[in-house]
Amino acid sequence: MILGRLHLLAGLAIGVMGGLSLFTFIYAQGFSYFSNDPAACANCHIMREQFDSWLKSSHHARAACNDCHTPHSLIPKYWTKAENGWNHSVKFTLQNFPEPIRIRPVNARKLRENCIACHLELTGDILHGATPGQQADCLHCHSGVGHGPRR
Amino acid sequence: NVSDRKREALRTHFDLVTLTEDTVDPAEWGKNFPRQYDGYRRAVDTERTRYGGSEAFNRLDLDPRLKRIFAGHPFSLDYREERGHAYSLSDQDETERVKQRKQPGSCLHCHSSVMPAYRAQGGGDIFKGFELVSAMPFAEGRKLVSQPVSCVDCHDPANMQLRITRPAFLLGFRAYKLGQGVKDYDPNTMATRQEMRSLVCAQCHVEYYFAGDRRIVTYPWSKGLKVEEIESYYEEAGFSDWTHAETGAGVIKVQHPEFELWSQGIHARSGVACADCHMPYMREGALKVSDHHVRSPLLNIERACLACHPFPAAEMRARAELIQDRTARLLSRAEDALVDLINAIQRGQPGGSSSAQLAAARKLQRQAQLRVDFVNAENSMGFHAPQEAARILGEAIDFARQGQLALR
Amino acid sequence: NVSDRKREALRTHFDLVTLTEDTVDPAEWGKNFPRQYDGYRRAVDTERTRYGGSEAFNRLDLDPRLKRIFAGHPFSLDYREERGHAYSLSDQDETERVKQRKQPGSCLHCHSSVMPAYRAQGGGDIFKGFELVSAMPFAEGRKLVSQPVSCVDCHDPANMQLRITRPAFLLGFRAYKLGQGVKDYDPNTMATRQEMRSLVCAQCHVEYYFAGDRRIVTYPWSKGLKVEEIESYYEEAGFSDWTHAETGAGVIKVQHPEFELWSQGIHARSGVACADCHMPYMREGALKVSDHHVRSPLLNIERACLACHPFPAAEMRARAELIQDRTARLLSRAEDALVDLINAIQRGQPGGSSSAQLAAARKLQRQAQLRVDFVNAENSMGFHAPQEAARILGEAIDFARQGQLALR
Ligand code: HEC
Ligand code: HEC
Ligand code: HEC
Ligand code: HEC
Ligand code: HEC
Ligand code: HEC
Ligand code: HEC
Ligand code: HEC
Ligand code: HEC
Ligand code: HEC
Ligand code: HEC
Ligand code: HEC
Ligand code: HEC
Ligand code: HEC
Ligand SMILES: [Ca+2]
Ligand SMILES: [Ca+2]
Repeated sequence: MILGRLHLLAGLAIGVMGGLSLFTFIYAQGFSYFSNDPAACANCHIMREQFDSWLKSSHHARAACNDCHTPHSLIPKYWTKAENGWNHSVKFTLQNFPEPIRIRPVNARKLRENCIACHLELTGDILHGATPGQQADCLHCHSGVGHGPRR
Repeated sequence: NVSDRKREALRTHFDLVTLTEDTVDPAEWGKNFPRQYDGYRRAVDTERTRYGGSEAFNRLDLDPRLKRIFAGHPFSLDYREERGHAYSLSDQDETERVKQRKQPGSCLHCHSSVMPAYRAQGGGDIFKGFELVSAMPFAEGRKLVSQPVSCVDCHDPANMQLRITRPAFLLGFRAYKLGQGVKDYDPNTMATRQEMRSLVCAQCHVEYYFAGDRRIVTYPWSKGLKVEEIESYYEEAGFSDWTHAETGAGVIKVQHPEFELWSQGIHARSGVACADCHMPYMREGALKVSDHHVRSPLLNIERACLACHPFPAAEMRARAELIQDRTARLLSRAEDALVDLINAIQRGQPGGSSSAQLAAARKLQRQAQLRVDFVNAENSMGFHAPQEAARILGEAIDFARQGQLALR
Repeated sequence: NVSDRKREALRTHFDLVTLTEDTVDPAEWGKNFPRQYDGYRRAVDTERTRYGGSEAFNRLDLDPRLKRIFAGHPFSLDYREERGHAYSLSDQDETERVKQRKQPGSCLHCHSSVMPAYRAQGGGDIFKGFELVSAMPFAEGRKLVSQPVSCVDCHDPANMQLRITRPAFLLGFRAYKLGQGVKDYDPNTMATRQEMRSLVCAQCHVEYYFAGDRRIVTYPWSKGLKVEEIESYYEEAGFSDWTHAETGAGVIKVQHPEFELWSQGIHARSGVACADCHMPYMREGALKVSDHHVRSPLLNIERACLACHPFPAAEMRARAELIQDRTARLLSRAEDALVDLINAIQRGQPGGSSSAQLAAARKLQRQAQLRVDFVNAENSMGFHAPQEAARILGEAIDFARQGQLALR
C-alpha cells in the first residue's frame, strides 16, 4: 500500500525529471553531442571555459573536442556521446554536479586512448617499455594540451 | 532551467542607489550588488580549522608561553584568533588591549571605513587627516567612524574597480618600490589587475609600527619585505615596540605579516593572489562572482584550491595541514628556546653576568623574538611560504640558544 | 623524410643480440637499444651546477668544517661530488676511502652490476651470495665484478621491464612496508609502473649501514623513512658508524638519503618519480625515449621541468636555486653549531665538566650529527623536500646548541 504510493511518487519524479532533461537535451541542442562542431559543446555555458581555453591551447588547430573526448571507433563513439550527453543534460538540469568540473576517470581513460591513437608512432617505444596494462599516463605530464595550463 | 540561465547570462546588475566615497554602509552597496553583499554578511559565521578559522578563541590560554614572551606588552593581556571583516571594529572595541591600555587613533586605519573621517579632518587632504586622527586618543577617533572593513575600503564606488586608499600602505609601498629602484610608485595607476587582487589586502595584512609620538602607522619596508630586511630597518630606526618586563630587552612585536610572508612563497611567485584563495570565484547561476565571505580557504577547498590543483579536496587539506603541522612543531621548539633565554637572563640578573654579557643576551633575545613572532603572528601557520617560515624559525632557535650561551 | 621516419617508428627495436641476466656489458644492450645506450654513454660528461652537477670536485676543500665533523671517519680523507653511473665503479676504486682504509665487499652492492657475482657465489641463491660477497674484503669482491651501474641493474633482459634486483632493498623495503601494515611486500609484483620509476633508483640512493661483523648492507627503515624514525631505529639497534676522534661520541654517518627525503616532498606526494626529472622523455627522430643520460635536471630543464610547469626555463632554475640557497645557508648555520659543540666537548675534556654532562653533550652531538648529515649527504641541497630539509636543520641547530649548554 504505502510501498505502492512510494513507487508512484518515484515514478512521477523520474517521469518529470526525465521530461525536463529531455527538454534540456533538445533545447540545449543536446544532440550537439552528435555533432563534431566544438561550438556545439559550448552550447552549455558550463562548457564555455573549456571551449575558450581549447581555443588558446596547442591543439585547437589539431584536434576538436570529440577527437580527444570520444572514442574514435564508431559504435563506442556514439555510445559515449549518448551517455555523456544524457548525463550532462540531467546534471545540468538538476545543477547538482560538483564544481569546478573535473573529468571523470572513465572519460580520462577514453581520453588517453585518443592521445595514443594520434601519437602512436611517437610513443611506441615508451609504451613498449611499459608493464602490461600500465601505459604511461599522458596526462601526468601533458594535462595542459587541451586547455592550456590550469593556471 | 537552461532558458533561465541563458537569460541570467545576459543580465548584469542594476544601479538602484548611487554610491559615493561617503557610502560606508555595506547594506547600501548591497542594493546594487546583492550577491557580493550576501557573501560579505556570511563573514559573521564562526567555524574553526586546525590552525585558523573564525572563532575568536584566546591564544594566550592555548599557549601560556606567549604570556612570558610578551611580558609587559598589551598582547600579554589579550590575544585572540582573528575572524571575519564584519567583526573588525567590534573586536577592536572589545579587546583588553584597548580597554586596559591607552591606544591611539592609529588603530582605526585598518579596522574601519575610516577614509571619510580622514578626508573630513584633513579638510580634503587624506594624508593630513590620517596624521591628525592617528595622533588622537582611540576613544576620540572612534567617534569618527561607524563601520568595520567594508565595500568602500576595497572598491571605487564610481566603477567598482579595486583601489588602494590607505595612506600608510601608499607611503610604505612607495618606499619599498624605491628600494627596488622604482620611483614614485602608485598602485592605483601602475599595478595590474592581478596585482591589485593582493595589494588591496596588503593595505592591512602587514607588519606595522607607530612612528614617533604622533603614533603614525608606518610599514617598515624601505629595505625590503624579508624578515632580516625588516630587522635592519628597525635597527637603523633604533626602534623597539616595548621593553621586555622580565629581561629589560628592547624588543619588537610583529603583527600579521601575511603579505610579507606570502611574498616569499611559491604562490606569489606564480602570480597567485590573496583573492584567488580567500575570495575564489563561485558560479551563481550563469554568473561568476567572487566569494565575499572572506575566510580560511580550508573551509572552501573545492573553490579555493581545486581550480588549480587537480587533486581531491581531502588531499589538498592534508597537504596544507602537513605544512602547518611541520611549522607548528618547529615554532613550539623556537618558543621553548626563547623562554629558556628569558629565564636565563632573569637568573643572570643582577649579579653574576657582566653588563657586556647581558647586553649581548638581550640583543639576541631581540633577534629571536622578531623571528619567532614573524611566524607566530603571521596567520597561515607557515602555509603562505613553508620553507621560508621554517628557515626563519631555524635562525630564531640559533639566536635564542646563543643568547643563553652568551650568559655563561 | 616522412616515409623513413614512419618506418623507423613502427619498429621500436631489433633483437640483434640475445640479452641474459649475465649480460652486464651495456655495449651489448646498446646493439638492441642504440638510443638509450647513446644516452647512457653521455653520462661520462662532467658539467657543474650551483650545488650539483657531475664534476667530481673535492667537498672537503670546499667546506673544511666537514674534516672536523667527520674526524676519525674515512669521509674525512676523501669526499667528492658524485657523478654519472658510468663512473660508479672507477670512482670507488680511486677514492682514498678505499685506498687508505679496509673496506668490505658490501660496497659493490650499489656500484657495480654485481648480481651475477651474487648468483655465482650463492650457487643460485642471491641472498646467500649477497651475504658471502658482503663479508669479503673489498679487493677480493672487486675481482668478481667488471661493470659499473648499467642496464641489467634496472631492466629485465627478457622484456626490458623495470625490476628490482638488490637484496638490501628487497629486505629493507619489505621491513618498511611491514611497519606500514603491509605483509610480504614484493615491488616486482606489487608496484605500479609509475612507482617502479622511483623504486629502481631507491635500490641505491638511500641511507644504509653495515650490520654486524659480516658487514651486511642494511637499510634502517623498519620504523619509517623520516629522520627521527631512522634515528630511533639506530637507537634500538644501539648502532654507531664510528666514534668521533675529537669528542669520543658514537655517531652516525648518513649517505645519500635521496629516496627518503624525496618521500617527504610534494613531488613524491603528487606521484612525480625520480625518472620523471632525471630521465625525462626526449624526442629522437620520430620516437620518444627516456633520456638515459641520468644527471642533474638543472642541466636539462626544458625536458625535466617544463612538461609539467608552464614557466620559462630560467624561472624554473631560479625557483630550484632559491630553495637550494635557503637550504645551503641554514645548513652552514647548522654546521657552525655542530663544530662549536665539538670544540666545547674537546675543551670540556678531561677535567672540567662531569661525566654526566659529557654523556649528555655526546648524545646531543649524535642527534645533531645525524640531522646535519641527513641534509648534507642528500644530494639535492634540499630541493627534494624543501620545508622538511629546513625543519631537520632547525632541529639540528637546537640539539647542537643544547649540547654546548649541557657542558656549562
Ligand atoms: C547540456 C549541456 C552540455 C553540453 C551541450 C555539453 N556539456 Fe559537457 N558537461 C555539462 C555539465 C553540466 C557537466 C558537469 C557534469 C559532471 O561534472 O559530472 C559537463 C562535464 C563535462 C566533462 C567532465 C565530466 C566528465 O563527464 O568527465 C567533459 C569532459 C565534458 N563535459 C565534455 C563535453 C564535450 C566534449 C561536449 C560536446 C561534445 C560537451 N561536454 C557538451 C554540460 C554540457
Ligand atoms: C587535445 C585534446 C583535447 C581537446 C581537443 C579538448 N580537450 Fe577537454 N580535456 C583534455 C584534457 C587532457 C583534459 C583533462 C585536463 C586535466 O586533467 O587537467 C580535459 C578536460 C576537459 C573537461 C573537464 C574539466 C577538467 O579540467 O577536468 C571538460 C569539460 C572538457 N575537457 C571539455 C572540452 C571541450 C568542450 C572541448 C572542445 C571545445 C575540449 N574539451 C577539447 C583534452 C582535450
Ligand atoms: C586528433 C589527433 C590528436 C589527438 C587526439 C591528440 N593529439 Fe597531440 N598532437 C596532434 C598533432 C597533429 C600535433 C602536432 C604534431 C606533433 O607534434 O606530433 C600534436 C602535438 C602534441 C604535443 C606537442 C605540442 C604540445 O602541445 O606540447 C603534445 C605534448 C601532444 N600532442 C600530446 C597529446 C596528448 C597528451 C593528447 C591526449 C590528451 C593528445 N596529444 C591528443 C594530434 C593529436
Ligand atoms: C594559495 C592560496 C593562498 C594564497 C595565495 C593566500 N593565502 Fe592566506 N591562507 C591560505 C591558507 C591555506 C591558510 C590557512 C587557513 C587555516 O589555517 O585555516 C591561510 C590563512 C590566512 C589567514 C588566516 C585565516 C584564518 O583562518 O585565520 C589570513 C588573514 C590570510 N591567509 C591572508 C592572506 C593574504 C593577505 C594573502 C595575500 C597577501 C594571502 N592570504 C594569500 C591560503 C592562501
Ligand atoms: C582595511 C583593512 C583590511 C583590508 C583592506 C583587508 N583586511 Fe582582512 N582583515 C582585516 C582585519 C582588521 C581583520 C580581523 C578582523 C577581526 O578579527 O575582528 C581581517 C581578517 C581577515 C581574515 C580572517 C578571517 C577569519 O575568518 O579568520 C582573512 C582571511 C582576511 N582578512 C583576508 C583578507 C583578504 C584576502 C583581503 C583582500 C582581498 C583583506 N583581508 C583585506 C583588515 C583588512
Ligand atoms: C596595519 C593594519 C592594522 C593596524 C594599524 C591595526 N590592526 Fe588590528 N588587525 C589587523 C589585521 C589584518 C588583523 C587580522 C589578523 C590578525 O589578527 O593577526 C587584526 C586583528 C586585530 C584584532 C583581533 C585579533 C587579536 O589580535 O586579538 C584586534 C583585537 C586588533 N586587531 C586590535 C588592534 C588595535 C588595538 C590596534 C592599534 C594598537 C590595531 N589593531 C591596529 C590590522 C591592523
Ligand atoms: C576585503 C576587500 C573587499 C571588500 C571589503 C569587498 N570587496 Fe568586492 N571584490 C574584492 C575583490 C578582490 C574582487 C575581485 C576584483 C577583481 O578580480 O578585479 C571583488 C569583486 C567585486 C565585484 C565584481 C564582481 C565579482 O564578484 O568579482 C563586485 C560587484 C563587488 N566586489 C562588490 C562588493 C560589495 C557590494 C561589497 C560590500 C558588501 C564588497 N565588494 C566588499 C574585494 C573586496
Ligand atoms: C590560482 C592558482 C592556484 C590556487 C588557487 C592554489 N594554488 Fe597551490 N600552487 C599553485 C602553483 C602555480 C604552485 C607552484 C607549483 C607549480 O608550479 O605547480 C602551487 C603550489 C602548491 C603547493 C606546493 C608548494 C608548497 O608550498 O609546498 C601546495 C602544497 C599548494 N599549492 C597548496 C594549495 C592549497 C591548499 C590551495 C588552496 C587553499 C592552493 N594551493 C591554491 C597554484 C595555485
Ligand atoms: C621534481 C623533480 C625531481 C624529482 C622527482 C627527483 N629529483 Fe633528484 N634532483 C632534482 C633537482 C632539481 C636536483 C638538484 C640538481 C642540482 O643541484 O644540480 C636533484 C638532485 C639529485 C641528485 C644529485 C644530482 C647532482 O647533480 O649531483 C641525485 C643523486 C638525485 N637528485 C636523485 C634522485 C632520486 C633517487 C629521486 C627519487 C627518489 C629523485 N632524485 C627525484 C629534481 C628531482
Ligand atoms: C645499482 C645502484 C644504482 C641505481 C639502481 C641507481 N643509481 Fe644513481 N648512482 C649510483 C652511484 C653509485 C652513483 C655515483 C657514481 C659516482 O659518483 O661515481 C650514482 C649517481 C647518480 C646521479 C648523479 C649524477 C651526476 O652527474 O652527479 C644521479 C642524478 C642518479 N644517480 C640518479 C639515479 C636515478 C634517477 C636512478 C633510477 C632511475 C638511479 N640513479 C639508479 C648508483 C645507482
Ligand atoms: C646503498 C648503496 C651504496 C652502498 C652500499 C655504497 N655506495 Fe657509494 N654511492 C652510492 C650512491 C647512490 C652514490 C652517489 C650519491 C652520493 O655520492 O652521495 C655513491 C657515491 C660514492 C662515491 C663518489 C662520491 C664520494 O662520496 O666521493 C664513492 C667514492 C663511493 N660511493 C664509495 C663507496 C664505498 C667505499 C662504499 C663502501 C664502504 C660504498 N660507496 C657503498 C651508493 C652506495
Ligand atoms: C638507472 C636505471 C637505468 C639504467 C642503468 C638503464 N635504464 Fe633503461 N630505463 C630506465 C627507466 C626508469 C626507464 C623508463 C621505464 C618506464 O617508464 O617504464 C627506462 C626505459 C628504457 C627503455 C624503454 C624505452 C624508453 O626509452 O623509455 C629501453 C629500451 C631502455 N630503458 C634501455 C636501456 C639500455 C639499453 C640501458 C643500458 C645502456 C639502460 N636502459 C639502462 C632506467 C634505467
Ligand atoms: C613523465 C612525463 C611524460 C609522460 C608520462 C608523457 N610524456 Fe610526452 N613528453 C614529455 C616530455 C618531457 C616531452 C618533451 C620531449 C622533448 O622535448 O624532446 C614530451 C613530448 C611529447 C610530444 C611532442 C614530441 C615533439 O617534440 O614533437 C608528444 C606528441 C607527446 N609527448 C605525447 C605523449 C603521449 C601521447 C603520452 C602518453 C602515452 C605522453 N606523451 C606521456 C613527457 C612525458
Ligand atoms: C611530472 C610532473 C612534474 C615534473 C616533471 C616536475 N614537477 Fe615540480 N611540481 C609538480 C607538482 C604536481 C607540484 C605540486 C604543486 C602542484 O600541485 O602544482 C610541483 C611543485 C613544484 C614546486 C613548488 C613546491 C616546492 O617544493 O616549493 C617547485 C619549486 C617545483 N615543482 C620545481 C620543479 C623543478 C625545478 C622541476 C624540474 C627539475 C620540476 N618541478 C619537475 C609536478 C612536476
Ligand atoms: Ca581567523
Ligand atoms: Ca653530482
